Amino acid sequence: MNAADQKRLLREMTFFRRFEERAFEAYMEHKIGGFLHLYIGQEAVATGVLEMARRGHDYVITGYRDHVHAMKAGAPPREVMAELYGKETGSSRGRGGSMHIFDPNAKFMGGYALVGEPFPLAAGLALACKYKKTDQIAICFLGDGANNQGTFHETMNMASLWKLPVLFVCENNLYAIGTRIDRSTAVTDQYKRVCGYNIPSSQHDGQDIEIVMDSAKKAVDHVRSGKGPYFIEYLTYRLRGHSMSDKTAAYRTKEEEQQWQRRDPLKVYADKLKKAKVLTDDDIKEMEREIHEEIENEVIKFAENSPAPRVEELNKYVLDDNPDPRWIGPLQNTYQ
Amino acid sequence: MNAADQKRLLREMTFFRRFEERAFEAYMEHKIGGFLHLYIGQEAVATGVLEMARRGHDYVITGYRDHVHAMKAGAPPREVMAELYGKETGSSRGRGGSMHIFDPNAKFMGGYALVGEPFPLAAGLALACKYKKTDQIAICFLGDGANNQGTFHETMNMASLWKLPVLFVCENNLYAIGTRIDRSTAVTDQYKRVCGYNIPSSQHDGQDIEIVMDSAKKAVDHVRSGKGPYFIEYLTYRLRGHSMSDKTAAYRTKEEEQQWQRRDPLKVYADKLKKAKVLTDDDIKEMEREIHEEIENEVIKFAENSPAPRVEELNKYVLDDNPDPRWIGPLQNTYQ
Amino acid sequence: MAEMYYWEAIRRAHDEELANDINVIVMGEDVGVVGGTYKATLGLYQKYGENRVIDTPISENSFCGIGIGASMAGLRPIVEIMSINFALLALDTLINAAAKIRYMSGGRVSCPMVMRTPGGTAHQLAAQHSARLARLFMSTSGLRVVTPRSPLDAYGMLKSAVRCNDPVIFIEHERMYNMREEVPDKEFFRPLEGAEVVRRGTDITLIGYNLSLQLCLEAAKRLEKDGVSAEVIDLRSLKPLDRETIRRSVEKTHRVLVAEEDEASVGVGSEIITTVIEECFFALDAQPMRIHAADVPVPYAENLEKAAIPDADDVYRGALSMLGRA
Amino acid sequence: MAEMYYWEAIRRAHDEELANDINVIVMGEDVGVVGGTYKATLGLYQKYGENRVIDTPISENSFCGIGIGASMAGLRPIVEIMSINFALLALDTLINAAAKIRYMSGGRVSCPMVMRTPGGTAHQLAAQHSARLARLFMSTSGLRVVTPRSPLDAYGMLKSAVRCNDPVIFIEHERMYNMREEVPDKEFFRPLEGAEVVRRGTDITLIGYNLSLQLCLEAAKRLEKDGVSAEVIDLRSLKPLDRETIRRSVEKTHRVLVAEEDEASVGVGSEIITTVIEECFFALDAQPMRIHAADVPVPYAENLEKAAIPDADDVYRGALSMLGRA
Ligand SMILES: Cc1ncc(C[n+]2csc(CCOP(=O)(O)OP(=O)(O)O)c2C)c(N)n1
Ligand SMILES: Cc1ncc(C[n+]2csc(CCOP(=O)(O)OP(=O)(O)O)c2C)c(N)n1
Ligand SMILES: [Mg+2]
Ligand SMILES: [Mg+2]
Repeated sequence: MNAADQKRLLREMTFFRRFEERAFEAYMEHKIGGFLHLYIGQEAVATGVLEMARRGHDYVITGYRDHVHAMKAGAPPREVMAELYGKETGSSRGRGGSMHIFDPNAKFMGGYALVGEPFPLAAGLALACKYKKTDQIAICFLGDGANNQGTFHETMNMASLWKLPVLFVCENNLYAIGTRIDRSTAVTDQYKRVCGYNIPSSQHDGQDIEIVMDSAKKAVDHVRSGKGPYFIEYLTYRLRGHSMSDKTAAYRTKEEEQQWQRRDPLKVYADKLKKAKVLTDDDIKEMEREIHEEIENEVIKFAENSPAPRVEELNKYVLDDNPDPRWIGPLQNTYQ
Repeated sequence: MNAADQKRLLREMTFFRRFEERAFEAYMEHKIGGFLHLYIGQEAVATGVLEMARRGHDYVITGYRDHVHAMKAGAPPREVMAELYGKETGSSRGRGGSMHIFDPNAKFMGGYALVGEPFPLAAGLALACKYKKTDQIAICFLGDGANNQGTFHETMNMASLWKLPVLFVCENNLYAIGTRIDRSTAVTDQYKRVCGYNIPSSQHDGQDIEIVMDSAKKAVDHVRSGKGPYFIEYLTYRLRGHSMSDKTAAYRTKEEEQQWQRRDPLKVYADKLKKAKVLTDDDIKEMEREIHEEIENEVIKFAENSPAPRVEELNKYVLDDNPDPRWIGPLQNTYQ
Repeated sequence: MAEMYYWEAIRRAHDEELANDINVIVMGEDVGVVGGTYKATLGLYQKYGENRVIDTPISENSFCGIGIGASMAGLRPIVEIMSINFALLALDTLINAAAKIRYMSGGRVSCPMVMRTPGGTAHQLAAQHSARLARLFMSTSGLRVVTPRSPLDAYGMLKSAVRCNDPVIFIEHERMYNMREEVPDKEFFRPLEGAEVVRRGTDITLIGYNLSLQLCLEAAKRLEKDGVSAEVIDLRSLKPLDRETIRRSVEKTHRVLVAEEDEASVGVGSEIITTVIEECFFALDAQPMRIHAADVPVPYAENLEKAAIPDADDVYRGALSMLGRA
Repeated sequence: MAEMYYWEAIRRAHDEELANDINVIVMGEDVGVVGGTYKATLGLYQKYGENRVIDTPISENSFCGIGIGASMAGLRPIVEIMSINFALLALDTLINAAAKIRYMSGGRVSCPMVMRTPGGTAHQLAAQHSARLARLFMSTSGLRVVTPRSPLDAYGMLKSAVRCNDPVIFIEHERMYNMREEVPDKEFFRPLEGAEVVRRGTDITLIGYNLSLQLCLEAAKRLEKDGVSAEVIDLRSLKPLDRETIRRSVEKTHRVLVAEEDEASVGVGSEIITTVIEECFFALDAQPMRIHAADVPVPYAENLEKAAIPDADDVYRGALSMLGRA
């Protein structure tokens, strides 16, 4: 990989981090409501995997911890922030919020709050790709906890049986809210859980973006070549609480958190690039300054200044707002 | 095994076969309604496995193809037949019918029409056994098709994680109604599908009752010893259609059916016992005669002569019919 | 123009829509090789191939989810759930996902798919195979819920359902597949929305849908002999509901009875009665009535099942009593 | 006697029932080590151990099924589903199994278990985390459905639910966990059945449950200032429903308004209005009214959410208009 790409990737990850930290602030100021699940500490996974996908071409889908996935897939950050603010200019027109970012232009298909629900949807997107014989694939991100949902089993079976072009990316951050993985799961190595479906799989470090990219490339190539699904697991860690109100002290130790802090993907990559003389501390400072400006001037300002949805449009988007009367009617009773 | 036991087992299987054939006749005479799923061809599995369990002590649960399981677990045949007739004397007081045989005296806990539903119920029965520190186990029978339901995955994971004393018995008869196993399932060897749960498993011939018993004994011992669940698969075949209206010609060949006819468990065992000189053709004739008498004189007569449920009791059994007013009330409003 | 069974009408709609649009696919348990438990897709696997008529494993939540995902990417799946009882396994994808995706994406993503399923009691199928459940979908915004009363409507409405851009829950009935009716040979469509006045009358309005509509029609015939002129309305679309047609009829007859095969509590009947109350309370000359099943899980025994489920006689007698003639 | 939060009342009931009966166990996601998302089981894992307070994987259908199976073998599980939205995943075991096992076994097997879950909109949780769904359970025979309005009732009803021999769906509300009320120190029970007249009045009957009962109470206070005497009924038990208490009240006030937080279509409101129509149609002086949410998936944006969900002002204005004073 060339230095320009390396710098860009570090910048992207840093941007995502600052974006979410800024969202956290806005949440504290009550400008954002609902749940807000931050991806802080896991950025290398989505950034690295989607770097290997075709932007705006391959389908991407995930759970509620979806800001970074959406942006890396191509959703404009200011629209994602506007969505968190519940604005009409948001990715989902303010209707979805943090957990439901959608951007079909970027082929980012959500954003779901129900753990395990994206599995079959992803397989369905992949089925359409295969059916239409495009060379698109579907990429489905999901947590270690989600893999305990029945849809995991059902979908793995069908995806394998029908050789669907779908890549399942397990972000194993060791916890499902406050439940440590070994307290919920008989076989904790997630990549081993697909052995009953004839799906190839592998496990990798999720904190070093270049390791992520290397492994993801192989997986993406496998899937795109028509060989069927692939299941890839990344070991990672969420450095913050599950959502805003979660206190991690109830279920994990300070030591464990510190250990993973040392493997913060931003730090890991910055150290690597500095060591390789790709960039200096000053470059990083400059980059941070630029990102700060961009977030404040383009992202936040846009979100702040955008209008809220119009209450008169509450009933819009429930069903097709301009249906074809041939199919919908209503039926005319000759009756008076 | 001694000759007396061998003869008894052949007699039991034969009884079950004649019982179901007789039920088929009664169905044709419109004395039985609803669905009627016959176990014909698979008798060695339930008979052999439950021979290794403790009757009236271990819990047994299965799907809709449940007559033989219920009887071998200890439900009186005449009550099972009365249930098929929809009579008040039936196992389920005529409320359940063929798919919902219940007999708590025999610890036979149903009888479910929803494919995959018994998995978690079985694990729950096992959880209670473990919790109460009895030496009971739960035995759950299910089909190859049922294993595609999400509850399979969810339950296997919890059963293993919590080391529940539950034995899963997969009756792999190669079809789920009209869908051949390789058309629905990525990995067709069912015992391989539990590899992701750290549950020991094995696959056996299901047409030779002595093979069934040998393998079931090991599995039962494993489960009873506190080592957690076990998953055992038997290869078997349903010789009739899925239910009364099913025509097998649409999805399987005459040759395949004939091949399995030759491995009919009654024939396999009778041949074996004859060869070992445990019994003769005359003994078999006599046994058949006795069974015929028993079915006509005790089973069918009982079912025929029993009263239908009283329509006045339609609303019975919806909720506890004699609830404790301390918990139920109703609340008295001081209000007039 | 030929007589057609209900199942044949459904099958024909599938066939034509598969032929018309390459984006239409069919999925479900046993819909392929054997052509469907109720023959709704008979021969279509052989005609259109395994990529278009797909036998699925027994995984209701996920094969519905796959249908939904495929619809988000431009296909138009018709997903069959073999019996509405099994739909309880698929409500996460149907209600949490399909019904809400358009809304929560701000209209940017839609799910043009049809979920077809037979709901209703048949002959002694007992508690786990007798669910009716139309109410459950009818209470969910973001879905269309239709339930055709006859082969003609079934054909024309299924075709419309496939073409419309919303998720459509299409409810059939096990005891109606062998109903016959003349259906024109030339292609036609029936609109998804709108209740239909299927019989004119002046003394009382009987409202039903699906099988309960047949009970209303039968009762109306008997009432006629008693000199009572009953108007009969087929709801057809449970969601959205055609409040206007209901109102107009009740304003004319001043009496209304709703028949449904389901239990009363929070049922279609309660919604229709409440709708009448909201639309034309002061037009009523008598207390509205609902005819419904007993509030019990459906029993197996023939006599109990019969007692639990309403029939035409219940509708007839209900109407007479409302008219003060029983 | 001390003031207690709603969540504390729930927690106390758990604690006492765990102490009282060794057959009581608790299961659910995060109910153990962290003590529950809403603290309903705080400290109980530490007190009673991991065999009695069990953290489950994210497998709603099956951990409910395990609870049901355990109840069939004599345990009395209290199963928590973290949010009622997720209950859509567990309806097969809850509705097809728990609700029907007693009936289809002819009364020979029962499922004495409690499924607790918060239902309702909170603050901008959007479409997939704002389900209310009480209607869905209320329409299912074989279940008891209760929904306590206050810490006192929550404590006393949960204790009764644990002891009763039926499957009980126990519906809480996210926006009520921090409600406070005095609760006696001495153990007591509150019956599962029976609606309660929580405020006497003569001019109009306001009916609610759970959070919507609070809206009715608030509206009643405001109405009082306008010289309107509103009677307020807390349904408490949605199934079975106390038709008698409703009838008596409406026969006195001649006017009825039902408030619910859910969408209108086939909702609790439609059932209550239909009940009123069946019980005392001729006692009515005005058209009954239901106050309910908009017929849309719940939107995220604050202003839209507010517009979608009814508040006390809606109840107040509805009542005034019914009285011809708006
Ligand atoms: C069906 C369902 N059950 C439960 C929840 C509550 N819940 C939200 S996130 C979560 C944990 C998920 O863990 P994991 O899949 O590991 O993802 P992570 O949050 O660690 O990224 C749970 C239990 C939910 N949203 N949906
Ligand atoms: C949840 C659910 N889905 C579908 C069905 C319809 N159905 C009944 S039996 C059956 C096939 C089950 O096959 P298998 O588990 O192999 O058992 P077998 O009938 O072969 O004994 C199907 C699809 C059902 N009863 N329940
Ligand atoms: Mg996790
Ligand atoms: Mg099978």
